Amino acid sequence: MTQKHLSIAITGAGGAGVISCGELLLQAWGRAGGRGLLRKAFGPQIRGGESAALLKLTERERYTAAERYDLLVAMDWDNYARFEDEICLSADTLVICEEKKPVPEAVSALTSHIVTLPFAAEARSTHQDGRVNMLALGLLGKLLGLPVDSLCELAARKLTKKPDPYREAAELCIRRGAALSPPSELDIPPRSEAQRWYISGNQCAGLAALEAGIRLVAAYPITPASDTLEWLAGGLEAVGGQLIQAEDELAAINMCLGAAFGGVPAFTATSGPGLALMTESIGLAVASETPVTILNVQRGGPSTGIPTKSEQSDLNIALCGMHGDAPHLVLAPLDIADCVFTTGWSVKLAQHLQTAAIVLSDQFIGQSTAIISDPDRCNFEFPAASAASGDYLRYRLTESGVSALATPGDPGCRFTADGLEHNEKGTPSANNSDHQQQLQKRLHKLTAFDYGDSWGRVSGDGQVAMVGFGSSSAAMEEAAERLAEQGIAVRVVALRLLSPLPVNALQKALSGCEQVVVVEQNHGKQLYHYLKGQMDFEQTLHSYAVPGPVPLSPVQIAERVAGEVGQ
Amino acid sequence: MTQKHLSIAITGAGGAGVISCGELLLQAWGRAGGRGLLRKAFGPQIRGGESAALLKLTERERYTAAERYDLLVAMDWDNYARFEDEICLSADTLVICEEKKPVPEAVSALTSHIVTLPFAAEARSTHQDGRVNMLALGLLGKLLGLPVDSLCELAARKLTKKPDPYREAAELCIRRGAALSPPSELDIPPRSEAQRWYISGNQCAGLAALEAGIRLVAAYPITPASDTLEWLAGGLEAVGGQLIQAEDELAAINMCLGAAFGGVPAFTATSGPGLALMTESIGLAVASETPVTILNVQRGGPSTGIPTKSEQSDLNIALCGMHGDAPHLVLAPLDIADCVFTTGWSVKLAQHLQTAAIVLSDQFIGQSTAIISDPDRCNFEFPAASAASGDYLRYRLTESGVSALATPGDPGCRFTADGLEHNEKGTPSANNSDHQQQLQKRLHKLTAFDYGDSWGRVSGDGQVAMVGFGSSSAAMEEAAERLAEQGIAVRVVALRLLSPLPVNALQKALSGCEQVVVVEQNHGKQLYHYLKGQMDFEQTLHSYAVPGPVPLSPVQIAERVAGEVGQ
Amino acid sequence: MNKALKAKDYKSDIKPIWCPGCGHYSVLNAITKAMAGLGLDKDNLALVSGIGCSSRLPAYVDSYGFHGVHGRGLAVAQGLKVARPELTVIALGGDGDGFSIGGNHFMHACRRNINMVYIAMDNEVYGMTKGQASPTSPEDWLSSKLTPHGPGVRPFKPAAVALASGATWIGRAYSGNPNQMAGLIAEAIEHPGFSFLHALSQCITFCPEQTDWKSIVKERAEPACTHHDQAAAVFFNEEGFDTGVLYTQQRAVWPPQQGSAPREDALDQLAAKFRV
Amino acid sequence: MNKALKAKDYKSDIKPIWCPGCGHYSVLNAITKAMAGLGLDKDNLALVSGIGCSSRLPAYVDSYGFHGVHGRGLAVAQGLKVARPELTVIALGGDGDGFSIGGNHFMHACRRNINMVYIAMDNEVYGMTKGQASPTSPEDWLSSKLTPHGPGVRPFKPAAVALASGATWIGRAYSGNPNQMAGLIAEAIEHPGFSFLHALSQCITFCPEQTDWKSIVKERAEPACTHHDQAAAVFFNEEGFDTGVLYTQQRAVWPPQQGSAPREDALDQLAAKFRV
Ligand SMILES: Cc1ncc(C[n+]2csc(CCOP(=O)(O)OP(=O)(O)O)c2C)c(N)n1
Ligand SMILES: Cc1ncc(C[n+]2csc(CCOP(=O)(O)OP(=O)(O)O)c2C)c(N)n1
Ligand code: SF4
Ligand code: SF4
Ligand SMILES: [Mg+2]
Ligand SMILES: [Mg+2]
Repeated sequence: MTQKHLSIAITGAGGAGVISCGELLLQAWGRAGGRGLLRKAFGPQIRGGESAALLKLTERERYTAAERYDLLVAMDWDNYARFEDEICLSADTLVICEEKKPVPEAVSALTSHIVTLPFAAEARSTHQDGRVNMLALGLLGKLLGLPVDSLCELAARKLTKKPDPYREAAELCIRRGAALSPPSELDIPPRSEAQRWYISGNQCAGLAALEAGIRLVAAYPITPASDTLEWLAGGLEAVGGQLIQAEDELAAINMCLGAAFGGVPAFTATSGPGLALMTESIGLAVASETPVTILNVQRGGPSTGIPTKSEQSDLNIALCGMHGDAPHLVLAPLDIADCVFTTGWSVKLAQHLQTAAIVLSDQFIGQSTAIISDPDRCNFEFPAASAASGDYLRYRLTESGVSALATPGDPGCRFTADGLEHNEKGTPSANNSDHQQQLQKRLHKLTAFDYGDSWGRVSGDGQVAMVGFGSSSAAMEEAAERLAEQGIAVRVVALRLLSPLPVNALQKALSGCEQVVVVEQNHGKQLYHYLKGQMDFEQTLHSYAVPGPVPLSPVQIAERVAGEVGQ
Repeated sequence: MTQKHLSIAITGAGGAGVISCGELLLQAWGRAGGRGLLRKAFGPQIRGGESAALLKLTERERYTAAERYDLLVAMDWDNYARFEDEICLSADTLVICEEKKPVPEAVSALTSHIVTLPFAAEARSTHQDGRVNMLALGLLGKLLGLPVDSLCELAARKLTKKPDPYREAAELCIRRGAALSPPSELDIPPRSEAQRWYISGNQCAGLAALEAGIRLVAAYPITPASDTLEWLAGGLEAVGGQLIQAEDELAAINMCLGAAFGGVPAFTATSGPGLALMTESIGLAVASETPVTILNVQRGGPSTGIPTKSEQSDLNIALCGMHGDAPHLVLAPLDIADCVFTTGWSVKLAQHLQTAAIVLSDQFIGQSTAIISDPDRCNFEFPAASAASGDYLRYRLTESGVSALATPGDPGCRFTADGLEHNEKGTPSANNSDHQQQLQKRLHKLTAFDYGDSWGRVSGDGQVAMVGFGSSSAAMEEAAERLAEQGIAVRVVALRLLSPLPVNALQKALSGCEQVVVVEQNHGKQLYHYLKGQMDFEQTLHSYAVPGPVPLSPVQIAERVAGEVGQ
Repeated sequence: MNKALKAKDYKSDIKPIWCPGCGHYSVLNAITKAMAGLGLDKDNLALVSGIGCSSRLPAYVDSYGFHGVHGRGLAVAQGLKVARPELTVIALGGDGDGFSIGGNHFMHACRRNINMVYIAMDNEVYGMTKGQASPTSPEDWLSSKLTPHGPGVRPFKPAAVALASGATWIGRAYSGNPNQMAGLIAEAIEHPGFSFLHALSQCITFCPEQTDWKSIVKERAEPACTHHDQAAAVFFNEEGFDTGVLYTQQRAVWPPQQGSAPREDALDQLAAKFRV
Repeated sequence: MNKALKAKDYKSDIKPIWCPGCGHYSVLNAITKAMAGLGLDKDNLALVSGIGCSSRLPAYVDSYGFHGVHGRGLAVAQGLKVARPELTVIALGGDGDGFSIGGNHFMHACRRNINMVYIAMDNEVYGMTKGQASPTSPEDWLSSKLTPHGPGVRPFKPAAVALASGATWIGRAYSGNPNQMAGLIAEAIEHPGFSFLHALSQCITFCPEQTDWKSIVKERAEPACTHHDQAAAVFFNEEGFDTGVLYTQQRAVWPPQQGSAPREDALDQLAAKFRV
C-alpha cells in the first residue's frame, strides 16, 4: 500500500525565514520518531527573493517529492507564482496565511479551506524581535502534535550565536504560534521511536567518504555540490585530512591524482560543468591506474542549464565522456541514506581497482534533507594487491588485472606513473602488444571483479519491470506500490552499479518479465539507450524519460506503466 | 576483384631523409597518372630517430595500409626492430639495402630476394653533398618506370630554399640512382591520365573548411591535428580570415564561439585530450545555439595514449561527452578525399542548424598523403532562417526547430545568447515549460532535418553487411572485395553521419541482411554499442573491434566476416 | 552615434536577480552611463561574460550579449573582436570567474592586447555559489565554511598580474562611485588595446564588511603611470583601493592589420597548390 | 641520507627520447647532480610533470614519478605534497606546458606557496608538437607555419608573473651550465615554500638560433633580491638571461600545520552530529 504521508509547503519572501522554519519542524518531527523529507526551493534572486520549504512527512523511509500539498503556510504571497510548478494545490489543501495579504485568486479558486491569521501582528506583539517563521513553527508543531519544548530547544540551538533577545523572541513566538494553531483534520503519519538522523544526501556522501578513508579533498565550488565540500572541510580537519580549494576543476582533479599517487585516498565533488572539465584527467586516472572518486551532483543541463534543479542528464558524460577507451566505475546512490553506502563502496572500489569512480548523485538526493535511520555502511574490505616485490612492475599483467600499487616512500619500487601507453614497467610504449595488453588489463580488472549483491536494489515481482538509477529509485518504488493497489504487480530494479553494467545480474532480476520500462529524469533517454546498447533484452523495452526541473512523478510513472501493461 | 597494388617501405635513421624520398616518389607517381598512399612512421625519438616512408601504389583510389610489403628499401638497419609491427615482410619481398650494413637475421630469414648496393659510397662519390635518399629516389623511380626528369624537377622544387649545390647534388644522385636500379619483376599497378591532387586528409579538411566559409580558426597545437592548423594559417591569410593560436583548448573553442556569435563561421581542430577539454563549451554551443565545427583527429587513447598512431576510440566522447542533454552533430570522413566533402558538409550543417558539429577524422586519414582525383565538394546551400523581424525572439519555437540568428550589428535584434536554460527570448528561465520546449527544439532541429543521401556510402549486396565509420570504410570495402573473390557477397555501409544516427536510412540499407558485423578500430566496441542502443536490428549483430596502433587489416576483417557467414 | 539616448535607454527590461544593495547594480549603471556618454550604437555593442552574479549583467543591457560558461568570457570576447573588429566588445565577470578559473585567459588576453575592454567586478567572493573565498579574498576571511580558518593564501593582485602580463591600460573603479566608473569605462573603450578595469563591487550578502570600502577607497591623485617600473612600484605595494586610471601604455594591438584585400580567386589558388 | 650515491646513480635505465643536443639532457644532469649533492633518498623523491619533451624527464630519473597530462603537472604535485608533506616533490615541464595551457596553475601555485620546487624548462617553443610558438617565443619568431609572421604577441615573462603572483623563491638557470643549475635546484629544494626555477633549455631542433644563448646568458653578479620592488625593477626590464637566485622571500607555507592529532573517535563524533 502506498504510505500515509502529509505534505506541507511553507512559503515567504526573502528574510521571512521559511527555510529555518521547515528545518526545525522536520528536526522536531524526527526527534519525535517521525520520518520525512525537506526540499528547499528558491526564486532566481540570489538572496532576498522568495523561498519555499517543501516538507513531506511519511510513514516509511521512502522519500519522493510531494506531488500535491495537504497544507500550505504562506507568510506572504509575493511572487507566489514562481512556485506554481512546484507547489500543487487541490480542493483539499488547507491554506494558512497572513490575514493582511489578499489571497491570490489562483489559490482561492482551488481550495476553500483557507485560514487567515495575523502572523505579522502577533509576532510583533509577542516580542520586539519576534518573527513570523517562529510563529509558524509553533503553529505547525502543534498541528503535528509535537512537544513545544522540543521546538523551543531546537530553535535555541540553531540560534546559539545570536544575542539573547533573539532566542527569547523565538521561544515566545513558538509558544504563541502553538496557541494560535487552528483546529484541523490533518491525517498525520504515525511515528515510531527509533534513533534517527537528520541529514542531506550531500552530507551522507561526505561522511561516507571520510569513513571509507578519504583524507584529501580538492575541489572547486559549484551548485549543488558545494555543501558536500563545506561539510568535508570541517570533517577533514577532525580526522586529520586536508581540503584544498582549487583554482578550477582541472586543478582539483589533478590534485586528487597527486594525493592518490602518494597513497592518500582522494575525493572531489562537482556538478555537470565541472565534470566536463575533469574528463581529460579522469582518463589519466584510468590510464595511469590512479584511484580517485568523483561525486557528481547532477543538476539541469545542458551547459549552465538550471543549476538549482535536479536532473539525471549527466549519465552520458559519466559513462562515455572520456576520450579513448577508458573503462571506469560509475555508481549511483539510490536515495539520501544510500549516499552513505554507495559513496563508501565507490571509494573502496576505486582504491581497490585503481581507477576512477564517478558517483552520480543529483540535486534532489544531494540537497534534500531527511530523517533517516542509522544508515547502512559499506563494510567490504578489499585485500590490497600482493605487496610489491623486488622486480616491481607497476603495471604487471595479473589474473585479476589489478597490479600491486607502490607509493612514494615504499623502498625499492620506484616507477613513473604514465598516461602515455606503457609496458608493464610503466615505460612509454607504442608497441602493439603493450597496447592490447594494457587496454585489456584495464577493462578486465573492472569486468572480472565480483560486485556481489550490491549492484542494485530489486523489489516486487510481476511481468513488468521498471529499471532506473539514483533518484528515480524511490519514484519507481512508489509507483510500484500504486500499481500494486491497482492489482498490477511490478518489479523494480534500481541500479547502483552503472558501469561496468552488471549484465548477468540484471538479466536475472528481469527474468520472466515481458515488459521493461526504463525510468529516468532526462530528455535524451540516456539510460534507455545505454541499457539497450549494452545487453540483449528478451523483454520489450520502453522508455519513460522526463527531464527536470519538476521531480519525477510516481503517479505519472504508474500511469505510464499501467498503459504499457494494458497494451 | 581486389585491386592490383605495390607496397614499398623505405626506412632509415634520422637524417637519412626517407620521408622526403617517399613524398617525392609519390608525387612523381601521381603526376604520371598513378594512385597511391604514403604513411609516415617514426620511432619515439622526437627528431633524429629512425623513420619509415610506407607507400602503397594502387590501381584505384581506395587506400588502406599495406598489410605486407613487396619492396623494402633500407638505408640502414638501425633500430629496424622498431618497425616490426608496421612493416610485414614475406618470402616474396624484395629487399634493397646498403651493402655496408649487415642484413638482420629477422629479415634474411624471411626473404632471399636481397639486393645490396653501395648507397653511401655512391652518394658520396656522385657529389660531395650527395644524399642516399635521392639515390634511392632515382632507383625507385626507375623501377616504377617514372621519368627521371620529373623526379629531378620535383626534388628541385622541394629544395628551392636550399643553396644551389644541394639541388645539383640531388639531381645527380637521382640520375645515378636510376642507373643503379636493379632488374626486377615487380608487378606495377596501371596508371591513367586524369588530373591528380597530392594531399593529406588534414589538408583536405582545412581546404574544405575555407571553402565552406570558415573565416576564423582558434586552436591549440596537438598531434595529429596541428598540420591542419598549419595549413589553415596560410590559407586564412589568403582568404582574409584570422587564425588565433590560443593558450589552450578551453580558450580555442570559446574564441570560436565568440566569432560565430559575431556571424563569422568558426572552426577548430584538435585530438582526444583537447576534445575532452572542449566538451563543456561544446555544451555551451548546443545550449546557446552557436554554430561551431570541431575537427577531431583521433589518435591512440586513453589519456595521452599513443599520440602518433591512429585509432577510432573517441567515438564515445564525440557522441556522449557533454553533460546534460546536448544533442549535436557528429560526422566522419570516410577517407582522405572525403575529408573535403564531410568537413564542408559539417560546417554547413553546423551553421544552418546552429549547433556544434564534431568531425571525427583520425591519424590515418589525417596524416597520410595520397594521390586523389579532384575531390567532391559539398555543394548544398541551406537557406538562412527567415530574417529577424521586429519582435525578434532568438530562440523562437519554429516548426523546424531552427530560429533566425541575428548577429551583432543587425539592427534591432539585440539579444543575449545564454547557456542557462532560457525562454524564447533568451531570458534565463527555470520554468518547466521553457525547459521542455527548448530541449525539444534543440533535439528536433537535428532529428527532423533531411540529410538526404549523404549520410553514408553503401556498396555491395548480400545477406551479410559490415557497418563502420571513418577510416574503417576503405578497410571494409577492401575486405568485401576479398570476400567477393571467395564468392561471399557482402554489403558495406560506411557511416558519414553518426549523430543524429540516420536510423531509417541505415535500416533500409541493411534490409534483407541477416548478419551485421560492426567494424571499428578501438577496444571498447564503441560503435557496436552505440548502434545497438540507438536502433532495433532485425539482424544478428557482431562486433569486430580492434584497437590501434596497427591499421585495421582488410584480410583479418574478411576472415572474421567469412567466419560469421560460416556459422 | 545617437546622442539622444540616455543611460536608462541602454538598460533592457529584464529585472536583475541581484540582491538589494549589491554593488553590481552600480556597475550596470556605470556601463549604461558610459554608453550614453559615448553615444554608442546599441546594435554594435556586445557584452560578453562568464558565470557568476556579476556575469548576469549582459542581459540587463539593451545590446547584443553572450552569457557563456564560467571563466571563459574573455576567450569568447577575444574571438568576437578578432572576427568583428568594428564592434565595441566588453568582457566582464567576477573575481572568481576572471582570476580563479579564468586566470589563464586573463594573463594571455593582457599579452595579446586585442582592442577591447575587460571589467572584473571584484567582490572578493564567489557570490553566486553562496559565499566561498575567491583569489582576492583576504587571507584571514573567516566567513566561508569551505575555508573555516580563512583561505590562508596571499590574495591575488589583479593589477600587478595584469601589468606583469602586459596589459596596456589598467584602471580601478568602485561601485560606490558609479560616475567615476562610467568615465573610466569610457576611457577604457577609447584606449586602443586591451583595457583592464578592476571594478571593486561589493557583495552585500556574503561580505557585509565591504561596506567599509566607502571609507578606504580613494581617487588616485597622481596621473596614470606610463612606465611599468612606476606602475610596479604602485601595484606591488598598494592595498588596492586607489581608483582612477592607474597605468597606460601604447603597444601594437593584435591582430596586426592585414595587408591587401584577399584575391577573388584565393580559394581556387589554394586548391591549385595541391595539384601534381 | 645516502652520501654514497653519485649523480649517475639517480638516473634510470630508460633512454631519453630527446634529440641529440637538446638542452633537456642538461636539466636531467643537473637534477641528478643536485640529488646526489643533497644525498636525497630516491624512495622519498617524486618528480611530477605534464606533457612535452621536457615533461618526459621523470622517467629518466630513478625516483618515483608521475607523467600526467598537458599543463597539469603543478596541480598533481601540489596534491601530492599536501598529502605527503615528508616527500621531496619537484614539478617540471616545458614553457608550453607551464605558461600556456598550465598558466593558471602556475599563478595559483605561486600564491599558495606549498613547499615544493617547480622547474620550467623553457625553450621558447613547443618542441614535442614540432615547433610552434610558445608564450615565451620572441614576437618576431618566424619558424612556425602556424604563425608565419611571428606570434606578434609580447612574450610571457615568467619571473615577472611569478613575482606578481607571489612566488617566494625565483631562480634562473641555463642548460649550458648544468653545474650552476644543480646548485640552484638544491637551493630551491631547501627553500621553505614554492620555489620557481626558470631553466633556459635550448631546443636544438626547432630553435637552433638558441645556441647563441651561450653568449648572452650571464650569472647575476648581485645577491638575490629580497624585496619585491627591487625584484620587479629587475624582472620588468631584463631580457631574461641573468642566471642565479634572483629573488627570495619568506612567507608562511600552505597548508598551515594542523594543531593536535585527530581524536580516535573523530569519525563517530562527526556521525553523531547528525543524530536528532
Ligand atoms: C565549470 C564551473 N565550475 C563552477 C561553477 C560554479 N560557479 C558559478 S558562479 C561561480 C563563482 C562566482 O564568483 P564570481 O565570478 O566572483 O562572481 P560573483 O557571483 O561574485 O559576482 C562558481 C564557482 C560553474 N558554473 N562552472
Ligand atoms: C590537452 C592537450 N593539448 C595539446 C597537447 C599537445 N602537446 C603536447 S606537448 C605540447 C607542447 C610542448 O611544449 P613544451 O611544454 O614547451 O615542452 P617542450 O616539448 O618544448 O619541451 C603540446 C601542445 C596535449 N598533449 N594535450
Ligand atoms: S550574492 Fe553578493 S554578488 Fe551576488 S547578487 Fe547578492 S550581493 Fe550581489
Ligand atoms: S624537439 Fe627540441 S625540445 Fe624536443 S627533444 Fe628535440 S631538441 Fe629537445
Ligand atoms: Mg565575486
Ligand atoms: Mg618548450
